Amino acid sequence: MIYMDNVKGNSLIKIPWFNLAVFFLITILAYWIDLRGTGFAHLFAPITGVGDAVGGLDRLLLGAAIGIAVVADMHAILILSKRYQVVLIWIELLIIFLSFFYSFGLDYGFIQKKIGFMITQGAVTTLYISAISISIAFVLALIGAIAKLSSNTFAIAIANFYTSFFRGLPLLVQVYLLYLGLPQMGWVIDAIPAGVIALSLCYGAYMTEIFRAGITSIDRGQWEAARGLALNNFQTMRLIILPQAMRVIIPPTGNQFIAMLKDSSLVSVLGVWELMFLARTQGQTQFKHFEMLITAALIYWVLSMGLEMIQSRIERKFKKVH
Amino acid sequence: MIYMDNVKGNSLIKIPWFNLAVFFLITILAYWIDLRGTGFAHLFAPITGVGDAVGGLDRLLLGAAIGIAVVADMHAILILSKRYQVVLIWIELLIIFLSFFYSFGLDYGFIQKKIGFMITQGAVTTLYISAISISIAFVLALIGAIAKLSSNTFAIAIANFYTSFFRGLPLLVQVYLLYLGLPQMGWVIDAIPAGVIALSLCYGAYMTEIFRAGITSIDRGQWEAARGLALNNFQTMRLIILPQAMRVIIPPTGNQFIAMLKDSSLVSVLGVWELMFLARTQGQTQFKHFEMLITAALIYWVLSMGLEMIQSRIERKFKKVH
Amino acid sequence: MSTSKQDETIIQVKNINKTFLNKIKALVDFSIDISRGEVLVVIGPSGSGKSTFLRCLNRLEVVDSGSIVIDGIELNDQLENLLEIRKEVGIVFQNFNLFPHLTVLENANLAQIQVRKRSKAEATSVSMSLLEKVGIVDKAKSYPSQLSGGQQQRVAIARALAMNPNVMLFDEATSALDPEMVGEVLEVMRQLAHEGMTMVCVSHEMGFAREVGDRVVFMDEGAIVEQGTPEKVFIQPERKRTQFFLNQVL
Amino acid sequence: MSTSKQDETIIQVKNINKTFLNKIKALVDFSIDISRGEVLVVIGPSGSGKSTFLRCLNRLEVVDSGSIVIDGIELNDQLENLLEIRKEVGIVFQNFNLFPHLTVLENANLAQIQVRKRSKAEATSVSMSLLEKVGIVDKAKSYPSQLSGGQQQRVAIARALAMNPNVMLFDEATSALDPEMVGEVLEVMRQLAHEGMTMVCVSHEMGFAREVGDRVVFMDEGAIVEQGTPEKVFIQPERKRTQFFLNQVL
Amino acid sequence: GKTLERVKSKGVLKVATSPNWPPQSFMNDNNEMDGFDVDVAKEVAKRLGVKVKFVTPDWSIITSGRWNGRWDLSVGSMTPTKKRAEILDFPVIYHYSTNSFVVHKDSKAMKMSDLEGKKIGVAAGSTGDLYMKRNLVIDAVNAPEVKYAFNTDDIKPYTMIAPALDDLRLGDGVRLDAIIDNRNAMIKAVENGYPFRVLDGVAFAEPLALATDKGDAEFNQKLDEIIQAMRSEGVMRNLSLKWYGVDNTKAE
Ligand SMILES: Nc1ncnc2c1ncn2[C@@H]1O[C@H](COP(=O)(O)OP(=O)(O)OP(=O)(O)O)[C@@H](O)[C@H]1O
Ligand SMILES: Nc1ncnc2c1ncn2[C@@H]1O[C@H](COP(=O)(O)OP(=O)(O)OP(=O)(O)O)[C@@H](O)[C@H]1O
Ligand SMILES: [Mg+2]
Ligand SMILES: [Mg+2]
Repeated sequence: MIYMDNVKGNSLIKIPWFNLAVFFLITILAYWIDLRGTGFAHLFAPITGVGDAVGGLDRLLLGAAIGIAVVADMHAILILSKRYQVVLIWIELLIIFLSFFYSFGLDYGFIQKKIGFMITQGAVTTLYISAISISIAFVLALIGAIAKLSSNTFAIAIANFYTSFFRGLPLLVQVYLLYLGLPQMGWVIDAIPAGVIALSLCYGAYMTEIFRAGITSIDRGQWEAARGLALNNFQTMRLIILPQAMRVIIPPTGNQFIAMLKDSSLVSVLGVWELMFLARTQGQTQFKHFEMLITAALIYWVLSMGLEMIQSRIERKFKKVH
Repeated sequence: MIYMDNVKGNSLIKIPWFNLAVFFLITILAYWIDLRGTGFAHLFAPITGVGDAVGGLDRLLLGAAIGIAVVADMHAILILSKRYQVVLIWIELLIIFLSFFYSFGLDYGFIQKKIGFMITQGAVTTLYISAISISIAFVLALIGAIAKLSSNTFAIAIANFYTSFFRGLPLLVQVYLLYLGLPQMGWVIDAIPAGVIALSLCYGAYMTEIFRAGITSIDRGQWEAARGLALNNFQTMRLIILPQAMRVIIPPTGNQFIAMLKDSSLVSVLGVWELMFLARTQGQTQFKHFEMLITAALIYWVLSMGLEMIQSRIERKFKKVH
Repeated sequence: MSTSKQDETIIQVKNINKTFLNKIKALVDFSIDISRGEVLVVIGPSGSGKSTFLRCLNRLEVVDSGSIVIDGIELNDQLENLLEIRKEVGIVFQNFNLFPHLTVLENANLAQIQVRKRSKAEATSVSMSLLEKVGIVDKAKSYPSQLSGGQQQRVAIARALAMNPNVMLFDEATSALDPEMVGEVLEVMRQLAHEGMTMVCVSHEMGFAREVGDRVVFMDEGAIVEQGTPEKVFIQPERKRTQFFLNQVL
Repeated sequence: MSTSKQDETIIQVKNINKTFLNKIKALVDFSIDISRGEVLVVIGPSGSGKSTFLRCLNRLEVVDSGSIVIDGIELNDQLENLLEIRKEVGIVFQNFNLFPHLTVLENANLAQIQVRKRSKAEATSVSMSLLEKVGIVDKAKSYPSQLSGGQQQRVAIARALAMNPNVMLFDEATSALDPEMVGEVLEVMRQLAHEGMTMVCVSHEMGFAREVGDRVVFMDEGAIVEQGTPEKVFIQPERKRTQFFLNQVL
Repeated sequence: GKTLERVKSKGVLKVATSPNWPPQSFMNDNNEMDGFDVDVAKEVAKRLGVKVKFVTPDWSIITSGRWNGRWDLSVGSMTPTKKRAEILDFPVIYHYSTNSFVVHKDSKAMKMSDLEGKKIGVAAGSTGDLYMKRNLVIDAVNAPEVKYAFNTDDIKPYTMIAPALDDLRLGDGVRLDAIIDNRNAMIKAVENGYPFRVLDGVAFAEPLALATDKGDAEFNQKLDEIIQAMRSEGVMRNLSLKWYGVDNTKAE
């Protein structure tokens, strides 16, 4: 948290001209991008009394309605307690997003028909591949970071090569190399193991850098204090350095986990029926691929939000007091 | 850097049984995975006197040759100065990698024919899309992180929504939404701008988390000292907090840049002729796409190594003394 | 210091309270007036609220209730007031809080250039003369991590003084200094006092308190137990608590 | 302290040199023998190498040349020797270095459980009795960031003592303490000395040096200028440098 | 050979096929593989006296060769060219596909030659792509001759055809004027409500073959026999009528 200055900024929202400015800005913006025909027109139809009708006045009216709505909304939000403010703003942003969405005229019946299988087969596969891979990556990253920060040249060079190689090559190529290359040496590997190995190695390389940054962020004095108490390297790492480094490590690790959810779709080239694979195949057959893509996207988003919630919980645990 | 204990571990390599153990381990491993037929057999042909011939003895001989080579190599490396040690180990790992590679029996003539265009057209496009996007993402991330750490509920909620939305949806979907969605509102956008906007927004969201972690890693005392000297918020951020946070921010940002090089290939669905697009299209007609993929992978790797070098330079600058 | 210049009040603290974690009462109904040019020494047992009091004076801690007025400006949640006050109030922290990414000279120059809008050359000349005074001019190009404890403390002092504040807050400003160095810093402080600077010093060293203080305040459990001239407090303390405390002194 | 027990050498330092950045000579041909149970006080101006000397004694700094033997074990680059020595040598840092993610009690327990292999209950009882002695038993569940400077310093002392070391290194162990508290810490130290603990204390407080020291060493520019009993060094110093230094003392 | 022995001993024929290439092969509403290719594969398995199992690796994985026994056969409508035959075996041609142009329904183009100089979307590397570049050589046996209907330099390649369809859907000439691709797939798109019109006439036809991993002549021989039998018994024709409504099993 930014160390706050214990200063209340002059609350802008209480100043009349600020409200006026917001109103005009939003109105002009809404007029300019012309929101008739999007979900907004419908949302505001009861007020503006127009549907998707054409005409310059309609357009202005809709703009103004949105302008007023935004200003009113800001005031309404401030009445709530902080916690509910965040929730409400979220809901509103979601509605705006969905309103834009509306203009695509998607086939919702089709989505409804397919979504069940996408979750039970696709999302489950995606999630379990990601979970296994990130766990292995975590271990690799820890080893990699310690090797990179060690004073052993072999360890440094190998760890360096590892991060350079597995970050440098596209994940897709790594998947191919494992899937097509290992059989050349007599080891025919299945699609999912090949995918998991490739994802683990690749993300392990990325996370090595994250762990390295985390470990170096800890003050030298902490190492010295641990040494002074005769803790050995392993104890120092486990009890003193990593718990403190976690604050710095968790947010980018959360990034990686969320990114992996989506990168795991690369194993679909091997024919694994994960979320993105289903989205593509289900949609293409009946030329509803945009519908399916959006459905998959929303499922991914829900999964990410789950991870975000877990992340913020872990963060709170490691933040505690200091 | 891990604060070293100023202790020389007993150098394992000087102990005879360790050398013996390494030798047997490598020999057995090499025998077990059977390296005949890979590039290794050719590498060692002058010594073992066999080509890709079949027979149990050949296999063992090759294994033993590799075992001896590894042990000898370890000793040889230790003679060098630290700097060259790293270089040499890198080169060796590269040779091992290429030896495995050899077994794919790729069509190098085809690669040679295509590589020029892949660099001048593909790599250049990839690089410039990535560079523009990461610059914009950097700015977005800074704004996002400050908003998330502020005490303004609007800022927090919007920044939260931003990171959740743009990390949650697959980049591909974001590209589609922009590319297909904006024209619905009357703004027909080109492929490259659509890609750059999507990449910037998405990576800005990821990097927001990285910046947030970096800023929170700075000790409260630094904020207090800055306040005590009457610096304002902006000055504190710019002169005190960010320069120190950079140590923590740079490594994961390097990750993002390297990842973006490859993610930028998503714009290839829109028909942009970047590296991956060329790799996929050039190979397809003649089923030489594995060749092309490998070529693209190596080009990506070279680009990544360039970035890694720049990164380590920047890191050194920010590390300096403390 | 003997000449007391009780003419004009510069810091006015009225009934401030500060509680941590809803239970630890760091300051209880604390009031004090400090005159321009006065050197106030705050003594008291560990944990009695001395640092908290200092930190409240430039709103690094926000008081729960009560008011603080410095140089006629109320210290409240208005940003302009706050920046105005902080420009005039320098602070030396108990744990220094030097900027580790800047050299000693850059540490001292930073706020001068950014806040006082001095040119770099001007700032450097001010900084160098102060570093000279506290005897670490040869470390100007070093980084804080390369300094001994006492050297760091002296940089912190120079950094605060370089802003030419009207009021200086010292939190154990000489704890890491050897007696020789304390002597030199004292010399600097005496000079500043003569030039009319107001100083509030938290100190554990009674010798120091006696030497520089116009007035000594003895705190315990967040409140003032006794105050007066050093002579009075040290030699004829009225309260039992004070007597007990001073008896322990070597 | 008057009873000098010069029977057995526990720390033997021979001709150590330490140079920073190839130019700053922190220790120059420094030699000293310390007896078991002796309380050695190191005084000297800021930057004279006192902290560096202490840090060399458990190899937080590596000496450039010379040898250090503690309790018969050579302090070199062998990990076993090092861990053995560090188990027996406790250190209190000038800036405390508490573990911010652990409570006061956890800070004191950690090494006991991990290194001394005590049970949690056993460790807690040792810690609590030490926290009691230094008067912060009520802060056992607080985190370091919630403590005042003096409270932190006392935690650091308790944490080091909880390991029952044979040798304690104090780097300005009482700088953040008020005289009252210094008295109590002194009491603890006296007791330890009686139980045969060897102590090396860097201090700026001459009173402290006089009160607890069996021997006082005056350092300047990385070397010993003068040493002897407190009486001798404080009252009849031989060297000009020492006289000059002590003259500054208040 | 190896493959045939494996199929026989396991009693399963593993077939690699695309899950998103209707009506040749796709995933139906019950989430099972379905389509022309799938039915052909099922029939082949039946005639081999084994069960059938479908796997869905990416086109790029199938066409990399070196299957290592992960699957035995690809029924994926591959056009057998000589270059491709260096990597895979093409034991037998089982049907032909036709490629046509599709335009937005508002387009003024009525026949292929109206597209002179227009912007055409293609699947990169596909035969359609090569056709537009006047570079198409179908060096398979029985391949019909290629004739070029018009000229344009404005070719836009896509890695997948789906985004091309989306671009054309935005309106006539907004991003594309026409797309060349499999005629049947384009007709399907129109049936699924895309605002398109398929131009009359066939740009070119191409033979499509089964594919196997290199080196099992016996298996290839067997496949050839089976397909020829299916042809002569009219099974192939029926399947073609079922899925395409026309008979695609002969070169036009
Ligand atoms: N951030 C905090 N959270 C909780 N308690 C705190 C915090 N800061 C200070 N305290 C408590 O408030 C009391 C007063 O602390 P303060 O730092 O003002 O003491 P002090 O007089 O400066 O002591 P010292 O001489 O040891 O520095 C102490 O009991 C301390 O534990
Ligand atoms: N890491 C370092 N890099 C460079 N110079 C250093 C470093 N540590 C200490 N020094 C220098 O070595 C000298 C001795 O430092 P040391 O910390 O031992 O002094 P000290 O006697 O403890 O002083 P003080 O009483 O101020 O704590 C000082 O001049 C200091 O600047
Ligand atoms: Mg304090
Ligand atoms: Mg020191």
